Amino acid sequence: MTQAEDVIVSKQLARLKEAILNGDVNTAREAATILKEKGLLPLDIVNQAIKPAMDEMGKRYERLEAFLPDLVLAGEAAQEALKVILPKEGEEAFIKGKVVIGTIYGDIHDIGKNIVAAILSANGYKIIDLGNDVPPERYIETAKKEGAHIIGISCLLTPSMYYMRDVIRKLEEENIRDKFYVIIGGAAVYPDWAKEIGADGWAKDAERAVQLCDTLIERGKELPKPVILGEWR
Amino acid sequence: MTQAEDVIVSKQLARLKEAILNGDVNTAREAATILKEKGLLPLDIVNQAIKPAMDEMGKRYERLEAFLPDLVLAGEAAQEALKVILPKEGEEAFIKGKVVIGTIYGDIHDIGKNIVAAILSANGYKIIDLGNDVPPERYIETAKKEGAHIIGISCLLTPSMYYMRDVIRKLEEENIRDKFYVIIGGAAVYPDWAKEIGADGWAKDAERAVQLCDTLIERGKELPKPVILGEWR
Amino acid sequence: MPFRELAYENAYELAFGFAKKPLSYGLGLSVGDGKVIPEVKYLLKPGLEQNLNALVEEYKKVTLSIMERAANLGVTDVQLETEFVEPMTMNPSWGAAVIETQKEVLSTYYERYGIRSALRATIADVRRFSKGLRKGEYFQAIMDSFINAAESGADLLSIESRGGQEIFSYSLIRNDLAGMLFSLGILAPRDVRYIWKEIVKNAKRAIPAGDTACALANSAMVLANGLVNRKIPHTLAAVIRAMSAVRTLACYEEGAMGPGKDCAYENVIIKIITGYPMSMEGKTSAFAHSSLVGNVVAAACDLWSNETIVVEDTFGGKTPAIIFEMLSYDTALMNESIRSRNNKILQQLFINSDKYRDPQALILSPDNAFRIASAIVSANSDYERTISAALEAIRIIEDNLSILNMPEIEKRYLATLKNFFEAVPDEHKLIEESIKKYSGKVPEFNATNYEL
Amino acid sequence: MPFRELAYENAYELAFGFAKKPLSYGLGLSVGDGKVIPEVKYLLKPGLEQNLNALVEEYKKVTLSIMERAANLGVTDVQLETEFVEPMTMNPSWGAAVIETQKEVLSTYYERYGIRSALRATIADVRRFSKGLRKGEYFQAIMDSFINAAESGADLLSIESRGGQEIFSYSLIRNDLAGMLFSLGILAPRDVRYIWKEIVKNAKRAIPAGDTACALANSAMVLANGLVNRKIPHTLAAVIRAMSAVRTLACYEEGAMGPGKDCAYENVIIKIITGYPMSMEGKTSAFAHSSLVGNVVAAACDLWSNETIVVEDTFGGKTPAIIFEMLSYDTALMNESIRSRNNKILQQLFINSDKYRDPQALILSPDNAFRIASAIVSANSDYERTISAALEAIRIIEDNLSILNMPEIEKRYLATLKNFFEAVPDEHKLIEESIKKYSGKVPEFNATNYEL
Ligand SMILES: [Zn+2]
Ligand SMILES: [Zn+2]
Ligand SMILES: [Zn+2]
Repeated sequence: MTQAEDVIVSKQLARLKEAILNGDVNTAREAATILKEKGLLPLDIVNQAIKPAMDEMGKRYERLEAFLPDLVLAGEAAQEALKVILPKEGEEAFIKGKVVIGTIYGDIHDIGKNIVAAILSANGYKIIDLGNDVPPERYIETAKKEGAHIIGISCLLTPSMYYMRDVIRKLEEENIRDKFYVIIGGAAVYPDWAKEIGADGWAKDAERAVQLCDTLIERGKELPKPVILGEWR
Repeated sequence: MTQAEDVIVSKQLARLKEAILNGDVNTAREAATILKEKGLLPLDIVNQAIKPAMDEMGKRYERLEAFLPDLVLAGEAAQEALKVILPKEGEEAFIKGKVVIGTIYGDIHDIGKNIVAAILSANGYKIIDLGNDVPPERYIETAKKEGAHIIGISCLLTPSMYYMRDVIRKLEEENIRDKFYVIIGGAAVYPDWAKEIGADGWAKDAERAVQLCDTLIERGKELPKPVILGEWR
Repeated sequence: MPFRELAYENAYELAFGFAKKPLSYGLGLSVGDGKVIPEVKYLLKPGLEQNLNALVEEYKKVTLSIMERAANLGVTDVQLETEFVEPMTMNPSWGAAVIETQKEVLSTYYERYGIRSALRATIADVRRFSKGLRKGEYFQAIMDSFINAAESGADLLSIESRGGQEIFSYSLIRNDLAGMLFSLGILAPRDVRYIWKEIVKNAKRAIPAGDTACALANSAMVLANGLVNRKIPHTLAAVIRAMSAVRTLACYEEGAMGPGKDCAYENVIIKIITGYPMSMEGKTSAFAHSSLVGNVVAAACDLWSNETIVVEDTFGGKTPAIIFEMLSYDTALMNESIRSRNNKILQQLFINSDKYRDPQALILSPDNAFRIASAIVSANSDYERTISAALEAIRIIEDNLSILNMPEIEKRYLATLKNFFEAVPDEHKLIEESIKKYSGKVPEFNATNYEL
Repeated sequence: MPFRELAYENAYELAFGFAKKPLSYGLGLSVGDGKVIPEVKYLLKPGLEQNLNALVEEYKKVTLSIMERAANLGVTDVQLETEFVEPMTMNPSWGAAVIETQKEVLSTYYERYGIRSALRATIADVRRFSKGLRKGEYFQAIMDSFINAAESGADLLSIESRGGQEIFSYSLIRNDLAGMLFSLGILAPRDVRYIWKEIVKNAKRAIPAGDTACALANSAMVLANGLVNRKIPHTLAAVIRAMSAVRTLACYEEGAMGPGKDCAYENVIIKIITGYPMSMEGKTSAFAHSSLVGNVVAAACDLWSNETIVVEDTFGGKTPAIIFEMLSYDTALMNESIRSRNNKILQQLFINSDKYRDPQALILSPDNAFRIASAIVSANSDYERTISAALEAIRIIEDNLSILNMPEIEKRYLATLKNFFEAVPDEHKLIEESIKKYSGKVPEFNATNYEL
């Protein structure tokens, strides 16, 4: 790389980082495209711009210098950049894992699930979002078809909690319970519910959902389940 | 019996009934003694004085013409009369059943248990009262020794509820679960708790505890358990 | 018939226990006529909706536990709300059986102890955006449920309708103010008007009572969370509440008559406009969700509710009976203040104990709610009303900035809000842009659901 | 040192949030000094007392959930009460570990958000009548628990001592008034004095706070039940409450300094006599038990409590955090009334909304509590005080018969009560007769437990 190109690259890295922090999808896409054209490796772009931006946003959020939508928008800008820089083939090598996510049957409150999906995806997970009101079977069909690592079930309404159990029961019936980690969350479900239905994890909020997925993917086999991250309110 | 004696008998029956209604133990004992000396059969005394008196008291209580202590005192007077008229030998023939009763370990609130004991006893049950703070084993030892039909466990304090379950578990371990009906009650335990621990019955209050014992003794074998009498508040 | 004027001359006139248009219904109940009445709501644990007999039996027990508590406490006026869960709504005859049984219990207590009572049936909005909001199996199930509930003796009919929720959920977590305005100012009122016209038609002897922006403004309130754990700006949640009053008002313009539903915190504004009695919930709804408006909303209530509580047997009795006891002491306090003519003082205490806790409390304080209500009735369309409500809420927060204890980031956000609402596109343009923007991007969004 | 005078000149002087002798303790907390503070109590589900780590962890979670809610609601003053269950009391080091952990959490919130707080440790009275009330393993466990709790940072020490309960339980359900008098007027005060002398000795840096007639008067209150399901006369329950004030007062005469414990409804009377701040509970304690005095007792409170709630995770959060939210809105209302100098009006509303509901509410109304307090301090011994309290309570009920809505049977019972208390034996005679009467008959009764 020439020195002039070096300057362009570091300018665009800064621009990408800034675009992510601003949740500016278009600028993020542009900067990422230039960086790719300049021949930067995807991993370098991730490590030098995308990850630092998301970490910075996480800190701002914690310090109440940003709100949750800022986090979601940053995540979407980061995702856009990732889309540009990741090769179509072998994309798998760059993702931490695949998560099938949805709000359980009978429940149409999707805000929590949407937040988790956005944040997970910004943190390197490939998300297959089934939407709301998802029947138990659909999680399983999709997880099998997509070769997912994690099934994430959200539930805001107490009466729907019981359908979560059905997902796990059906996995057991099909003898594929150990093929997927099942994680649960949402206003209706507390840590003990994860234990009761035999889920693999529970997280208090979207940020902890990322940690939860990381933990399960990295050393899920050795840990006692469920893994509980955060305190019930 | 002469006509004069006839008059004495019916006078003393009325006196006994009145004494029970007044909770007057001494008069009840006197009247019962006279009736016994006059050769009246125990069953006649029960049917003509004791039972009508207790029924009448039950009605008064229901109509809020009497309070619970009136019921307890009447029960004690009735018991005193029964003590006089029942033969030492063959007493068994005159009692409906034997109930081992106590407030469970860790709980020293005995008011509810005392009420139930008094009312059951007035209604023809022989009561073996273990007092308060009774360890699970003691119910079983005593029930075996006394040849009891029913084990009654009372519990006012939530933290002690779990010891109730131990009574049933220990019965099962000894393979004598079907030798006794286990009934539970007290402010801490609601109907579902009876179901959860596998008890045979739950009653809302002392009066229903009598009905519950009657029901179990008469047709306990055929009924689905637990038998629930009354509504949780 | 649009409201063009306020039912109240000024904020001071607004009182708890008194509505300009009181209602009489049920077993001798009078609402908004000089007293505040406890309204208790409960949610059965899941599982029972599989078996009609068990379901009816459980509702009967709940009703008995509440009425027995009322008798034991000497409470003379009681309202119950039965919120249909989805399976009950999908099987309208089940809901009917529940209502009938509950009303029988209420009659017994009316005859035996003279306890006046009524039953509100809240039908679940089971509609799926993908399957049509205005027709089809789900829509029909709702209407059949209303008809059945009314025929079985329900005194009041309510729903938490969800029109606009698909766009709202999407835009709220992306801070997409145009999306929120599209949802609250265009989609939601259109849906409310449509569904309430139908409900009013089907109400029969029951009173079409009212709707709530639960799916919208309460989602924002829950995300806003507390003073420490705020996930979205509280200024935004407050402005959304003000805006949501327009869609809730629409049901009354289509024939609903009150009492409004408890979880519609915007009811303070609605009462000022309509004069209808309102049910409200505050501190006692903490089993359903936390809020920063536990006292202030009592200032305008005619019924005082707990939002909901999961039915369980506990030490102190059945949970609905327990929470009813708490409500009844609160209403006893309010009613004693009315009797002794101290109600304006008590009302002021309710207001001032919350008013400056949070912008959400600030804008629901009667004086400020009055300003928002005035802004709403002065505007012409639902869309303009929604913008006016937002702008007025922003102005109210600005006017009180010095006394509100808010972090800097909230103050900066308020400027963002103001900039947006001062330069909104006109209605047609927003519709056009939004349809283009959200079609495809929000899979559940379908403009034909709103005849757009 | 016996109280011979009242701390208050008249009933009107009595106020919530103000005590004649305010206290400062804990992390910056001032009690009875111009505001009412929420005091929240919780009961773990059984099972955890088997494992120290799990137990400590669970109490930590409970404490976190409450403090986080306080921060989110902007509540600045909080008191927690940890009631030791039996296994915790029997293992004093466990209680110490719990207290220490809880205090750490409180410190964090004090430093991070400036929330002032304190922790009350209530030790279980695990004594067995058959094994000695004044010595032995159980007595020692209690004292060790007090010492450990104080050393680990508990700010307040309390107990619900049970002296006299054996005779009370027996006599209450037999309407044996002499037995009740023996229990409340002789046994209970003797036990309270003995155990509190010991507690005061062992309190170290903690404040010996106060006792409650929970095992006695609250048993009667629970049996009295509601207006419909009354199992014992409410006139009796009311008179028992008045009598029970004498045994509770005894702890303050032995060195306890308040704040008195929440479930001592007799604290209205105690506050008038001692001037110490008092914790009280009313409507919000419905998860523990129903009562007919949900509002009236707030008239004299300095801390406002929920009695207890079983810890569970629910929809709205952990139950202690939920009930804390409710308490905090009630205290916010009271504190706003103090700020705006409307507190006498609000107090009167609390009083009048309950006063004539039931004789139990009537005698706890400040004016009547003042009469009972005066009767108590004018008498000479605990025994005579108890009789005076009963007679004054009877007179109060008689004075209000026409306005109290009581069934005939209650009125007849009142005459029975009056006849008894107007012709009671002298103390020595009652002791002699009672020892004779109950020895053997009440197996748990042992006169040496009271050095009689
Ligand atoms: Zn709602
Ligand atoms: Zn107690
Ligand atoms: Zn207590």
